[in-house]
Amino acid sequence: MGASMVDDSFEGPERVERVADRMAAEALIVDVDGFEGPLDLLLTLGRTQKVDLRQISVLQLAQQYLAFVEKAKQLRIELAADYLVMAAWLAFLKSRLLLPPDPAEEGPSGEELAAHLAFQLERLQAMREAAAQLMGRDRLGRDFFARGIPEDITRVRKVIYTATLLDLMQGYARLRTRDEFRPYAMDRDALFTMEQALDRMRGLIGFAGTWTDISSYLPDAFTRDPARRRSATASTFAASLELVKEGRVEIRQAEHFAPVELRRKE
Amino acid sequence: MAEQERMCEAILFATAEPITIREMEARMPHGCDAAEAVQHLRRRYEGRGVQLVKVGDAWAMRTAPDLGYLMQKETVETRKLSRAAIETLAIIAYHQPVTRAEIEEIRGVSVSRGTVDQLLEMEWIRFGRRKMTPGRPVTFVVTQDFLDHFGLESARDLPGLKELRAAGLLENRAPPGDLPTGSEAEDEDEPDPKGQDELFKD
Amino acid sequence: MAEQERMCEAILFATAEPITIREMEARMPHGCDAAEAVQHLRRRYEGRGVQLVKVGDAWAMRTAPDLGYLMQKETVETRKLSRAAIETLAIIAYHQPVTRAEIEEIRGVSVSRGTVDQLLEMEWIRFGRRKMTPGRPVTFVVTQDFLDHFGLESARDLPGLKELRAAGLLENRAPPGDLPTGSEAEDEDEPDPKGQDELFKD
Repeated sequence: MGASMVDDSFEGPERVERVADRMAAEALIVDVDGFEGPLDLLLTLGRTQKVDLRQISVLQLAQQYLAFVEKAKQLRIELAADYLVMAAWLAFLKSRLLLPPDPAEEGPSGEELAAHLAFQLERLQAMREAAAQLMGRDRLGRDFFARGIPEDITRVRKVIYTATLLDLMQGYARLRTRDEFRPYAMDRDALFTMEQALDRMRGLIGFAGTWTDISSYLPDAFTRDPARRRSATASTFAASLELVKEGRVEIRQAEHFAPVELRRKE
Repeated sequence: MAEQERMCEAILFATAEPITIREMEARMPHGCDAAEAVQHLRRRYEGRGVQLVKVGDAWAMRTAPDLGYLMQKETVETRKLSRAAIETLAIIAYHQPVTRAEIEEIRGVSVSRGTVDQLLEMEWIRFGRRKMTPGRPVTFVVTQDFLDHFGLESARDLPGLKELRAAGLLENRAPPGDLPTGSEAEDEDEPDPKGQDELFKD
Repeated sequence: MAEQERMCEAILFATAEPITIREMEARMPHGCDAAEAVQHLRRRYEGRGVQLVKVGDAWAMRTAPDLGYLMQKETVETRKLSRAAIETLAIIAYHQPVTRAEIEEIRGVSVSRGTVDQLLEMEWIRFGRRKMTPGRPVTFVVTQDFLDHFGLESARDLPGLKELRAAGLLENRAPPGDLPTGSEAEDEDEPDPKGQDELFKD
């Protein structure tokens, strides 16, 4: 349908703003809020052409729309942004349609753009008619009815339990190896946590007026067994650093592997 | 078969919602042919006050439309749909599966969340599968409830569908260049509708 | 009268409550005889899946009483067997025939009645013959249903510890001599009839 529909708009470059258009635009202005966007407005404007949408003059339509926007401006009516976007685009389309095509120019031709706009309008119109037909059908609860007393369906729930061979074998393997195998877990009894160390240090630090080896802060129970001693040393050292950060103690070490010493900060 | 017809009749009468052959057979004794029984039943109810109608994949008993006037008392006042909602519904029905951006492209305005929510709440539309386009937008399709409400056997039976398709009005034609669609301002999260048209070939 | 029958049929179908002749006539065009139409309708539905019944002064459509069973819907839910049940089942399969005391010894915990009942009810285990030990305790063995479900020819096809280890199901070596006897002293005089012990030799 493309090019043919804009043919009749190529009568000449002079503005075909007729009085009737202006009057129609003014009537529309009153109802700005009643339009569902620029396409709806265009469709309404198009109806004033009193032709089939397929023969609509897009150029004339663009002029009608621009006149509408102009009028709204004069009447100081605020139009939503998308109406203005459409106006700008239609002004561009109008210039494309009126000027002879520039072969060097990129992009779609004015005719292509106009054809698409006409397609959009026709499609929207078709959807509106389809919607009206749909709503006019016989409808459930208005023209035809469902059973008034639906009978309850009792639900009988049945549970089927299932297991796979793998579940079975894993279950058995778990049992047979239970005694020698247990999942990896931290042995907490050989662990002296940093929280524990910090608690202990906070209690003792008040007495550390002189430089003292931090190993003397280890709890007695953690000094003999090597594993426990390692854990307690690490946590006590970490706790000491925390106290240094808090500004409560000073810490020093004379050289590599020398004892780490601390004292209360005055 | 007479007995199976009785069974289907009882099941169909008892349920207000459309029910599929498979659901009927699940309730009937093993080995029953509900599909055949339903065909017998449909013929039996032809021209009666109650009819057996097909709704999508399912079947339902409904009163004959010409007797609607007798039932005014039963009419449940449904919420009046706005013009935007009606148009959106029609676009979804005729263009399904369709994305929000496509609906906006057709209507030339952004679709408010409330409109879609209302249609979803009425269970006339539901989410379809996502489009395989950038952003993987969700699509909307109409439901069995929609078909039931409008007395349609399937979405293919929508009035005027063939004519609209023949006229090319169900195509999602990409705009040449950038045509204002009205949707671009508010819906940044939606992918650009341009270039989606190849997905809509049926 | 055929038309009046249609009307009554539609009204009776759609009405939410039983409806009297007078109420029907109030909705029908002037001069209709609902009483007669209902009698026609009642005969028409005789022996069918739906019946026209009198409820006090009013009339209603109801599904035939003999088809009430169709109004039940069975929902089947599949659940995974509990760990206790799986372990008990595994012990029975690997050690059959096995007594409750033996199962408890292997699992290290007492076996609840519910677990055994569940397995019996599923027909995956059954009672075997009694042990010839003091108290003559009952034994449990697996059933053909069990073998069918797990795709086994016989309980001997269950993989042994070696295979379980090869399949990565066992991380550690089984302690030497810890064969799945599961047996207490009471058990010694009874040779394992299935000879499953050798399956677990390492």
